[in-house]
Amino acid sequence: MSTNAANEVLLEINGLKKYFPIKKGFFQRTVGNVKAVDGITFSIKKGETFGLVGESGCGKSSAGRTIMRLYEPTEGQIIFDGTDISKLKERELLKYRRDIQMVFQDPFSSLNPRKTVGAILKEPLSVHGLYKGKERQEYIERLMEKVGLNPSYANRYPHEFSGGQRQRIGIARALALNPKLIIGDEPVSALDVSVQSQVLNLMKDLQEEFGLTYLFIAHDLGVVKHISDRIGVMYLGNMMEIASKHDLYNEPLHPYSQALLSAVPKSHPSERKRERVILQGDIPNPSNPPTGCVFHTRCPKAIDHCKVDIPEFREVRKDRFVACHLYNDEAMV
Amino acid sequence: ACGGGDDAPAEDPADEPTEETDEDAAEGEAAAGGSVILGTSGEPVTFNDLYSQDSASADVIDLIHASLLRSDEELEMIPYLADLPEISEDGLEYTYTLNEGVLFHDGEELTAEDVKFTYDIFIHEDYTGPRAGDFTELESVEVVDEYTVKFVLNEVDASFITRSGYGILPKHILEDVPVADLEDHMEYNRNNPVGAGAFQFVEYQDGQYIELVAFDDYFEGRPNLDKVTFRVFADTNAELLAFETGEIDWMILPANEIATAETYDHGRISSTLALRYDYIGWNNDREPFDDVRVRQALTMAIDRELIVEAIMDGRGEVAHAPASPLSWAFPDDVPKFEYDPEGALELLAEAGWEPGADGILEKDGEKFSFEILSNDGNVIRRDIGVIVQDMLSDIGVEANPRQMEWGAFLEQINPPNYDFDAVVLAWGLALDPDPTAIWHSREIENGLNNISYRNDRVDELAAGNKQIVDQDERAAVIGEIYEILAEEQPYTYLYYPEQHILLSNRVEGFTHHPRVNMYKVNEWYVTD
Amino acid sequence: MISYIIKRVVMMIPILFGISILSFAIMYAAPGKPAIMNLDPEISPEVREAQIERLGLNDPIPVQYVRWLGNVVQGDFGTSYSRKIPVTEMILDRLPNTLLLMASSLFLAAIIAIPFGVISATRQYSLTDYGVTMGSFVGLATPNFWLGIMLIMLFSVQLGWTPVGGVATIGADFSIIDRLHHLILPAFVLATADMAGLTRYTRSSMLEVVNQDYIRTARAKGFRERRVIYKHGLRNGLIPVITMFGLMLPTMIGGSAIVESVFNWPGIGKMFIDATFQRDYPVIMAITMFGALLTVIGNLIADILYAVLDPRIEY
Amino acid sequence: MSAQQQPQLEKFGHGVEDKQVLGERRSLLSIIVTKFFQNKLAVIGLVVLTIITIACLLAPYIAPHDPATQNLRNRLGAPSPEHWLGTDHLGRDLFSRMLYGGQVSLYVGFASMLGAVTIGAVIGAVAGYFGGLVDAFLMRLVDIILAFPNIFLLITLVAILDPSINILILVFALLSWTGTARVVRGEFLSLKKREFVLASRTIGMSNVRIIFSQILPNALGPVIVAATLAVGSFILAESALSFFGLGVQPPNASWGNMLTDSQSITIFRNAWWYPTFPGLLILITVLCFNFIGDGLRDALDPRVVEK
Amino acid sequence: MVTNQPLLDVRNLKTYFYKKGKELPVVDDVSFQVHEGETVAIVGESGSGKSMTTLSIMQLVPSPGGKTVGGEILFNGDDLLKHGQDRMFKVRGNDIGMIFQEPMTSLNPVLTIGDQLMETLIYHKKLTKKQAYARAKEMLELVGFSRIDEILADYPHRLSGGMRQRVMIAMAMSNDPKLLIADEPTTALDVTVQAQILDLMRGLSDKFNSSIILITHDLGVVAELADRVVVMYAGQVVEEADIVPLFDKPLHPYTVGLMESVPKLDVEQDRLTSIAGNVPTPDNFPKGCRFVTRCPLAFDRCSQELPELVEVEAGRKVRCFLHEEGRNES
Ligand SMILES: Nc1ncnc2c1ncn2[C@@H]1O[C@H](COP(=O)(O)OP(=O)(O)OP(=O)(O)O)[C@@H](O)[C@H]1O
Ligand SMILES: Nc1ncnc2c1ncn2[C@@H]1O[C@H](COP(=O)(O)OP(=O)(O)OP(=O)(O)O)[C@@H](O)[C@H]1O
Ligand SMILES: [Mg+2]
Ligand SMILES: [Mg+2]
Repeated sequence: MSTNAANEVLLEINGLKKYFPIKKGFFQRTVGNVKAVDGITFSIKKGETFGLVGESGCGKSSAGRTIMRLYEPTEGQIIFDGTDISKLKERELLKYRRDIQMVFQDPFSSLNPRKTVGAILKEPLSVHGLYKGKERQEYIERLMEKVGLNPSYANRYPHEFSGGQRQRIGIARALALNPKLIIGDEPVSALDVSVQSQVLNLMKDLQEEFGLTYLFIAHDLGVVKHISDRIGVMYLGNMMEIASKHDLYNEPLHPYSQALLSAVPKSHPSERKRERVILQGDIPNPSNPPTGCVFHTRCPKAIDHCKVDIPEFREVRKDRFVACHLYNDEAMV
Repeated sequence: ACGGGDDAPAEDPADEPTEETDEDAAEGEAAAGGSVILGTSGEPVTFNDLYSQDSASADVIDLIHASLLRSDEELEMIPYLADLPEISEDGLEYTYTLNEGVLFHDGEELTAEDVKFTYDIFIHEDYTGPRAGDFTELESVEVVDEYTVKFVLNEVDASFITRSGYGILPKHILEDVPVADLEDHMEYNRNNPVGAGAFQFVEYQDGQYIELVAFDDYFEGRPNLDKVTFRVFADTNAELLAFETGEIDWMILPANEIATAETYDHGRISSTLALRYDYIGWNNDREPFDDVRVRQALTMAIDRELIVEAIMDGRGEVAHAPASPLSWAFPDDVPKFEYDPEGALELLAEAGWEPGADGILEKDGEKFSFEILSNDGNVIRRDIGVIVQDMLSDIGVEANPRQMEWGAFLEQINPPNYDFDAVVLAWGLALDPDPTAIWHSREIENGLNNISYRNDRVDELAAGNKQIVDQDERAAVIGEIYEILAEEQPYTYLYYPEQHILLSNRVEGFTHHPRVNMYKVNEWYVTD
Repeated sequence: MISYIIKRVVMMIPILFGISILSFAIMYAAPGKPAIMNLDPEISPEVREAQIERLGLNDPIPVQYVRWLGNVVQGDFGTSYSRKIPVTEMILDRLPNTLLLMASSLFLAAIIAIPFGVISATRQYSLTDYGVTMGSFVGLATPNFWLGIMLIMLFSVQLGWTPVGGVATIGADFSIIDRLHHLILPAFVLATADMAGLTRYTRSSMLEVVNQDYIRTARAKGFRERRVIYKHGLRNGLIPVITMFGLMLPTMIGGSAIVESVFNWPGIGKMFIDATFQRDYPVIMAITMFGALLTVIGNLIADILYAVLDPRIEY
Repeated sequence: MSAQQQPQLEKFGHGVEDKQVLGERRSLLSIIVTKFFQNKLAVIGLVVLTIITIACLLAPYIAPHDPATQNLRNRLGAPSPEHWLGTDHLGRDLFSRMLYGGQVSLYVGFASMLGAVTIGAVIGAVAGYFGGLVDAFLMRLVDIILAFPNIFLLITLVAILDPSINILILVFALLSWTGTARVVRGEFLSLKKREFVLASRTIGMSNVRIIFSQILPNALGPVIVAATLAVGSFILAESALSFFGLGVQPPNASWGNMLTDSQSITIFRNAWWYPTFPGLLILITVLCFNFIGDGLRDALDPRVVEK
Repeated sequence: MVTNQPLLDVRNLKTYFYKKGKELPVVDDVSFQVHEGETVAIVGESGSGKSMTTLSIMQLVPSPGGKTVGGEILFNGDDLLKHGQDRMFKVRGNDIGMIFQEPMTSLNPVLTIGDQLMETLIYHKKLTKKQAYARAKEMLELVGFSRIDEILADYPHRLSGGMRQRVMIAMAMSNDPKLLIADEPTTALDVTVQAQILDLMRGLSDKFNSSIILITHDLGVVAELADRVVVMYAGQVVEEADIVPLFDKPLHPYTVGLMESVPKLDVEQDRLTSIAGNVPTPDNFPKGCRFVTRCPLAFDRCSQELPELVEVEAGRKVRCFLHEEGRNES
């Protein structure tokens, strides 16, 4: 989709890594690392929605949280609006905290059960000293209206709301600081389909209204496709492919992308018998990833080369990035 | 000697030889055989009389060991291993003649060598036991012949004869043990004590029991009983219930359980005055207790009759002097301060104490308020504190009872701290009534006179009393001391308590001695 | 597993070390002196001073600590001030009694509490459940010295079924029956509080388990309730209960002090109390260390059992 | 998609306005209270405990006698119109003493609990929130204190520190915070990973504020439960220490030392009222605390509140 | 495929919960049939009563609290509700096998896979250990395991979600049940693993000609696997149809909304259609049609009366006034 006005890059991720040390024993020695994110690179333009898909445990959330600086990055750059925020101290970061916000997956655990909705929405404002008194109250009411909640619910507790409504509260909280980038970590996966579509529509509306940029994490390919402009496919901490959604869904290049797409159940019974790639085996352990291409253990098209060499993540066609030896011969002009 | 606590050390036992065995026979039933189980509330530490400090040890020692002399139930020294000593004219030499043919439990004969061996230890520079102070006057011990031993003193000591009650150790077993190591020589002291007493040590099961059997070759004749077992109890309730169920035959009965014991058909209670008195000590160095009138008034404000009634079920006598009626030195007549709260108030008024606005006495703006200390774990003393508080509050004196752990308690009341107002304690008395150690002002520093009592006349009288050989003369001197002490009330003497023994009806031949629990046990017999 | 155990055993050392320093410091920093130093005031100050010197009590506390530690490392806990016998000997003499009492109590607590807890959980809100709940709460709330005396009065005095106290009939030959006879009441009293706690714990653990998915699976497989509960539920339910056992050990040593006093049971609990009152430092230290050791061993055993029962735990 | 459906589809909203009416209004507190009041035992416990507490607090007004006044001529008097529950071994009125003793026992229980819970909550919060070395260090400390045979340490400390009520409380608190610390730490470990805490961090909230305003209120449930149970256990512990003469010291009455003072065979036989009433009161009070704790455990269970 | 007597005939099933004196009709008058060899999908949003319907069939409704208060469950013509629990012990795990949504928690963590597989065989089929072992191996092979001996000796926590779910299937299938109830068998799994499982289930049902009740909220899964679909909303069946007609032409507004609100891979949608509001909870089901609060086509009658589930075509039923006889516009 090319609705985005400017082609300016808002967020640029360069070789981002996040390792979680595995600690053991009395002295908590580090005996290994879970390589949750193992060097990913991508960028998001202003006003764009970048989708991140991949199977459970592939490092989507870790990537999102590291970009959010909830986790300390192990390596790599997070360039936001021209500044590398990957090494900023918490106090210097405060300024960016307003610009990057997050919507979480679990509508139950993402809201403090002991606080009213009003209090939850007030928090970001009070931390950053925005608005005061009545003005603040009005702002919160507007915010609630924006996400389709009746402002009279402000003094209710999260447990009094349904999942979809809670997710709206979460979105309102993220919006409160008027951010430029919103990272959605599976914001709709826990919702029922009918509610999911409400929330997706809401997010789209808000994007248009406020010119937001989204990093949208999901495992549901339908959802990602619906909301994203470009999509990155992750596997075991690595980025496998990045492409515009049309390119990806029409012609996935990476064998993993192909398998993933073919595994999605068809939307009509008549398409039932279509050929699909069924992957064998399970995702390897991220603390001990396979050598070479991390996907080679399950790849139906793997060649010997894959076991040894790590494929380079490169642009094989215009705006199409793939990490796969099968495309070694293809070259970008 | 005097002890600080309830578990104050028992003194040297000195028992009387058995003249009365015939009498027992006359009663007829002294059938040999059988055994008794005795309740004891402490764990004995050592069976060596030179080092024992606790009554549980003393009880066992009295069965295992025999001494030169012993005291009878009238507290007179009477012959035991030896006859009463011949004392030289100058009073510096004591010559004892031993019975012949006395055997230790291992079959060796007890001779003058053993006596010398034993007493030499007391005056050895490496001696670490508690009794060195008793033997400062002893110069040397000489073996005259196999059965005759002579003690040479460096100074006349009228009380020396009471030191003849220590159990004689077998030289042949212990001569190679350095004196410095003897205290910790548990191989003998605890595991294999050998003496010449009526019963022979068999076994000590820590925390459970001590078993002794009759010594066949006991020089006074084989005891009637075959076996005596001490069963160790941690808790009086358990001990009493064990008596109730017939698991034990003998126990020391606390006064507050007499009512229960009286209901037992299978047991009887024997009571006698104990050789001790209980008191409240006033810190004579501290205001307001430095004023004799105040002390007298306090005594008058405390209804001691009622305390005896409440604490001891009425069994005991109100005390007026720091002595025991059992002692030959006990004065016939001393000043008495009977319960008289009115009089107390008058005296206090004389001393400048007048009731304040809140009813509490005041002098120079100071309230009459003080702390009355006792050691925790001792319920009776604690209750006395509480009772005294209540009684004194009637005359507008505020006494706050406070308990302290024994170790900390002693540290606080003893030198160099002397940090207390009043303290509830008791003295277990020695056979010899010498008051020096408690009342002489030089003892303030050493500790026993921790209430800091100072009286020149008392110092003077006390200093010379041990040199007076004649008992009547000495009694007069000591009597004068008592009179002064009764008048000046450095303590409020509370009462002379009774000791109660609960005894199974199957046990006969028991003689109740005021300070020796295991007195003439060889004469006991059982009727079943 | 073996290496895990070894590691854990090594880990105990700093803990025990910390405990020893702490107890040593507390003990010596406190006012008051060992009772032997105060007992007979008739002992001349020189003799007393010599005694104190002999025991090394005049040295700076760190020096005393290092000396103590040095001896302990060689297995020597010193000699009791008041009893004059080697502490090791004293403890070894009485330890078996305490251990017997504790083991029986644990056993008793387990065999009574676990079934009650399970029944209570499977019949939640039934009369049985209320009964068990009530009973265990009462058990938790009863001061055990009082319970001890009451039971003695009832069973020993009134009914004459059990002896008043002690470990065995004095003078009788060893017999298991006699030992059990003496053991039953104290073990029961010592067990009450833990029994009650354990019942509650088992109940809530089982309640949790009964709502697990795999229990539903077992039911869907057509197993009868008994099999579902006991084969599929109990083992899972017991896993957290097992850790309780480890935690119960130290409280038991504590509780044993009271029970041992009431029942005249010659164990180390009673000995500790006496030692405390007499400031018998070597004994206090030894028993504290022993108690601590027992605690860490208890925890270790609990962890090992945990691993044995729960295959998810891997070392 | 068949053509006929199109008109229908138009009619579906685009989901921005949420028309859903919420269910009846129920605050968190009312849920907890309702849940608590469903537990009969807990309610009984609360009622009885309230009565006991109020009675004790009002002791100066309702006690028929001065608790310290003795009548040595009426020792161990049976219950009578003059002395409703009889008298003790010094002839003091048992009922009055129980009221005053209750003040002390409850004070010891509550004050120790407050101390223990405060220490435990702070240490547990710090350990759980910051993790890493801080956590490792604090948890070793907990291990050490837990590995102390508790009652031994208690006895040693109380014995050497001279048993006054406040020392007793101090020692109880110092020895008993570990349980709370562990619970709080556990709660913090799991809560700090919850997304609402992450959300607080994304808006730049400070650690201190996160700990106190976000996490602690959520960790409070188990703490309150532990605290309730602790009060009962401290009352029991005081009575156990009294057994060794180390509890609350006379002339202060506490239920514990009253019960201990009555532990004599003669009193059991001849004055049953003396051990029975303080004993019963300890039992009932501790029972009440346990009932309430149990009720609170269910009522405060976050699963109940959140779903 | 459809034979005369259905294997399972659920008639007017009512399962209520009782909470604080309130009656919660979580399954309210549910009827449907499952024929031999047929795969029937029950779809609906969370809380619509799908699980409770199947748990009622198994008579495993959580108790106390829940109770089946009415209706019939004819299994092979025999009303399961008429017999006591004893009968159910023979049916469960034997004639009817069941697998659940959560593969991670539905296996007993302390028993080996082998134990759990063999247990049912020994219990129901009275096999010896050896026979059971052989059969267990066979089943694991069938669900696509290699290294079978190792797996049998292993504990569940060592297996991945997909593997566990396959074990669950093997377990449910091992007694050759006539009916397999799968309650959201793939919801917790990744798409690639879901594809494996769906493939497997299809293969098994073809191979053994067993009937399947498949519960899901994922219409894609339904499209992949089901022969017939039962759509549930708020404890009631709102539509029942064969798979293709349903996807071609959903009748009930709820079904329509459900199908339209799912983002699809093959269709470009700028905006999703959505159903306003949320699923009502059983304690405040609206009067009349339960969908009335969210239905864009609702009219007065909908909030007054509860529409009946009526057969509008052969094998097709709808609970909607728009499709009552005579009103049916299609
Ligand atoms: N805090 C953490 N400590 C250690 N390991 C972690 C942590 N968070 C995530 N991991 C590990 O990192 C890997 C990637 O996890 P992550 O949550 O980023 O995956 P994901 O793609 O978001 O998966 P899902 O779809 O299940 O949410 C996983 O193996 C996970 O176990
Ligand atoms: N134990 C219970 N007590 C009370 N109500 C319950 C209980 N279990 C389920 N319910 C209610 O019954 C209704 C139906 O639940 P059910 O589990 O059948 O829904 P479902 O369609 O399977 O949903 P999901 O997709 O979330 O599994 C829900 O409203 C639920 O709240
Ligand atoms: Mg994630
Ligand atoms: Mg369900």
